Amino acid sequence: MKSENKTSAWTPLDRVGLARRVAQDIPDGWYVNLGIGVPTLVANHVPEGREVVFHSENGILGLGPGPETDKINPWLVNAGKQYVTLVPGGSYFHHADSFTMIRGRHLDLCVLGAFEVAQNGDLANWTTATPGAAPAVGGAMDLAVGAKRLWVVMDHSTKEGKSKLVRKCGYPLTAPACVKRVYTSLAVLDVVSEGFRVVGMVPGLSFEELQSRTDADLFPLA
Amino acid sequence: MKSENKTSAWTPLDRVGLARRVAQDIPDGWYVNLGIGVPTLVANHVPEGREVVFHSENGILGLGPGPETDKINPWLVNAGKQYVTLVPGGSYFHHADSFTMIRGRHLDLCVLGAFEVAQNGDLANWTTATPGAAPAVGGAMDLAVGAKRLWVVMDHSTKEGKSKLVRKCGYPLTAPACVKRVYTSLAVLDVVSEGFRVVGMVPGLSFEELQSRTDADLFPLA
Amino acid sequence: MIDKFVNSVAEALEGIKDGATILVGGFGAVGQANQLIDGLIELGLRDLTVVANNAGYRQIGLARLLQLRRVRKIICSFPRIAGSTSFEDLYRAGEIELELVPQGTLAERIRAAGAGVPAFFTATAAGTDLALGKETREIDGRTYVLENALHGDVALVEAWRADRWGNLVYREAGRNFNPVMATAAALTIVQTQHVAKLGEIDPETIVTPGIFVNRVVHVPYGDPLIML
Amino acid sequence: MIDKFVNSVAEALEGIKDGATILVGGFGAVGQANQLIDGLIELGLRDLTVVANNAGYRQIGLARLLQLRRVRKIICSFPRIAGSTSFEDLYRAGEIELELVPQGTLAERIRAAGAGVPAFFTATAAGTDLALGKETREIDGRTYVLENALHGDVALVEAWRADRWGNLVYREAGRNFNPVMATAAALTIVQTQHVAKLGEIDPETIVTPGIFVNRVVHVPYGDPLIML
Repeated sequence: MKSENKTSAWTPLDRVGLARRVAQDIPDGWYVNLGIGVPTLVANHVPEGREVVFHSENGILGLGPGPETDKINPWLVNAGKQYVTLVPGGSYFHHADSFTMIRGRHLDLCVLGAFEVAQNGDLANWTTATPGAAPAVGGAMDLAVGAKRLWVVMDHSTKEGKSKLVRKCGYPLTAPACVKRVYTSLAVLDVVSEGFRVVGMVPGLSFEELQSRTDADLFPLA
Repeated sequence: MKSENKTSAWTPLDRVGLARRVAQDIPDGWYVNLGIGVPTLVANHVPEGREVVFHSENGILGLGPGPETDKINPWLVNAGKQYVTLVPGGSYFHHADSFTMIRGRHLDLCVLGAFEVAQNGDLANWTTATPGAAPAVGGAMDLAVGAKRLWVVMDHSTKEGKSKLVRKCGYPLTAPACVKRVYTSLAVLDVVSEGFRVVGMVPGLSFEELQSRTDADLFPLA
Repeated sequence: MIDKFVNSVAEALEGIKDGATILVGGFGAVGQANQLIDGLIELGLRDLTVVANNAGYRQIGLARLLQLRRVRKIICSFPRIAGSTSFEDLYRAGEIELELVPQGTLAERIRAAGAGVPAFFTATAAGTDLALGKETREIDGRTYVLENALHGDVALVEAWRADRWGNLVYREAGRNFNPVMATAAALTIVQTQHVAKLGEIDPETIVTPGIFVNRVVHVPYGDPLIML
Repeated sequence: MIDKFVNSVAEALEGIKDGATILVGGFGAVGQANQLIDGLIELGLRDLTVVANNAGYRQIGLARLLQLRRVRKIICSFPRIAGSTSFEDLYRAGEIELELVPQGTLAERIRAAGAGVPAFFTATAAGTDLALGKETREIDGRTYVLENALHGDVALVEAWRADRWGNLVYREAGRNFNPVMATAAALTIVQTQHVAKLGEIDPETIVTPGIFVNRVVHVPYGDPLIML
């Protein structure tokens, strides 16, 4: 498989570009949980004028931006254990109530990273099942089945050039048939019954070139 | 069966006497839910120096005595829809949390009225199953299975002179094998494996006379 | 900008259909969204399924909705109308269906709906007529009944104070079923006595976070009726 | 008179036995009852089963309890020790048993224990390795896993403020698992930063009513460690 960064005609999105791209698609008024990594960056790029309420598994609704280092509140961390702030209108609650929000389908959206997404919507993002390593799952499985919509944001390929969009996941599943949309460094794709429907690509990239870099069945936007 | 009040040697307890008798047995520090009727009166007779915390199904812990009519707070009713007060240390919570306290075995005691109690501890107190009448259950079934101890307080016999202590309940059950102790107008009885063990009787009443007025197997305190 | 306040009860109730399942908070006369229920009556909605602890009181709100025969079925623990025999009359006449549910099971079934739990086991009602026909299971030597989540199309909630995000606090015994029902309906509608500015309610004390709320209408009706 | 305050951590922990199942609140470095855990260490308790979201951080509290090999089994969602590889070392050496539970299922299983629900169905983990060997059921076209209640012999809770009845409030993200665990143990022990007079905490804002609490010890330790 070809490497993503060996092309003159197009440029893959970097982490910030990806976060900004996802943020564009979040409408005013949604309740959103962001996973660790690039998803967390999405909060910094919500277009002005939109009020989006961010949820954190550890009992917070209304996460605000991270504080300056000298203004850290040691009592206020997000699910990734980063220091955060609370916006006006925010609230605190306990873990069972927090997962009522998640598992009871009250979140409009969850954005997670992934190792692999299969074209039937299967998600693998919690363990690579490395022998001897202790597995950890956190809230990933709850979020995957609970949010009204699950979007994945990830590089299109691994550092070794392997497609992260696949026909069938090789890693252990987080949840079957849960992903609705994937934002990769190269394209935006919806999970539809036949496979991934390409909703958008980075400028200069052709459908054929995208397909050649993808181990799954792609369909152009009709 | 003989009528309770046709005797010179002894006097059955009246409602207040019954409530006072039950209250004597509630130790300092217990969390207690009181049913409608005589059980509610128990709160007025807790011996001085004991701090007993009363719970109400509709989300109150720390019920205080009823207010004077001109000091009624229309927002503060107990499960019997009577106006009440809140003592210092009391708290409000929602119905699911309230029944977590009940069903999760956090109450030390529940005191309920009954139509019948069987000698295996079966309780019938929610419906007489009168044809055509709409049944109502409230929290009776939850309290019967949930409290750490269930005590019943009731007249020894119906107005028609029928024993309310029975070998087997005739009315529909509230819960099987749940009653630990019964306070009647004539006696205090524990439910033990062979039947009812008589813990106490009104002064002047003999065991034989009590047994003759009871349609269940009684055993004297060893 | 998120602003869940609407200008009228009619606007708050927009889109509710005949045949809807409506969760109605309140316990006795306390904490029931009477003005929203009156709105349902004015809209002429019928064939409703109502989930509520009681069947209302006197001739107002929920009691009136029943008396007008707008309710096909009621799911409740204590189907009495305080100060009226109209529920019994309807029931005897076969004009209303009753699903009697123990109060704690009712609360837990609604909570389960809000929490994504489709079914759970409970000891309540095991071995009684209210468990007839239900699946049971022995777990660690005790018999439990399987109960299903109870969802609403709509929840009618009464709050003491609300902000534009729909964050709610309640007053004393007015809390009761309201916060539980707020989590369990596709459309949660709140009538509030007081309006708070965003950020004015201490975030540690919010009982219903706005995520569970769709619409709020300001109805400063005052105290519940005192019934002696 | 009810007074749940005890004078020392040692008194608070009295009666806990080797082999006990201990629910430990906290999320990351926030809201964990470190002084109570240190007390367990001093008592020399061993063969413990610990239920906690994480495996602790650095070399203190829960992390130290693990490093000292006092824990036979940990039930948690994210078994990592921030700033240390000691959990991985123990795990690889087969010196600790791990029951990995999705975070929401963990919270719900503990909540179920507190609420008298012995088992419930959840969509979480259905179709994954974490559901292997578990009972599943299709309900309305979706597959659910049956999960059991998770009880503790002891819960160790960190609160911000407590009164002598054991009424508790928490601080910000310090709330997390604490109120849930407080409901689910035979013996609930609280360390609190501040002491309130009875009646001083607004009854509308109490998060854990005292009914769930057995003992309280005043440990004004200050803020959690800042970890950057």
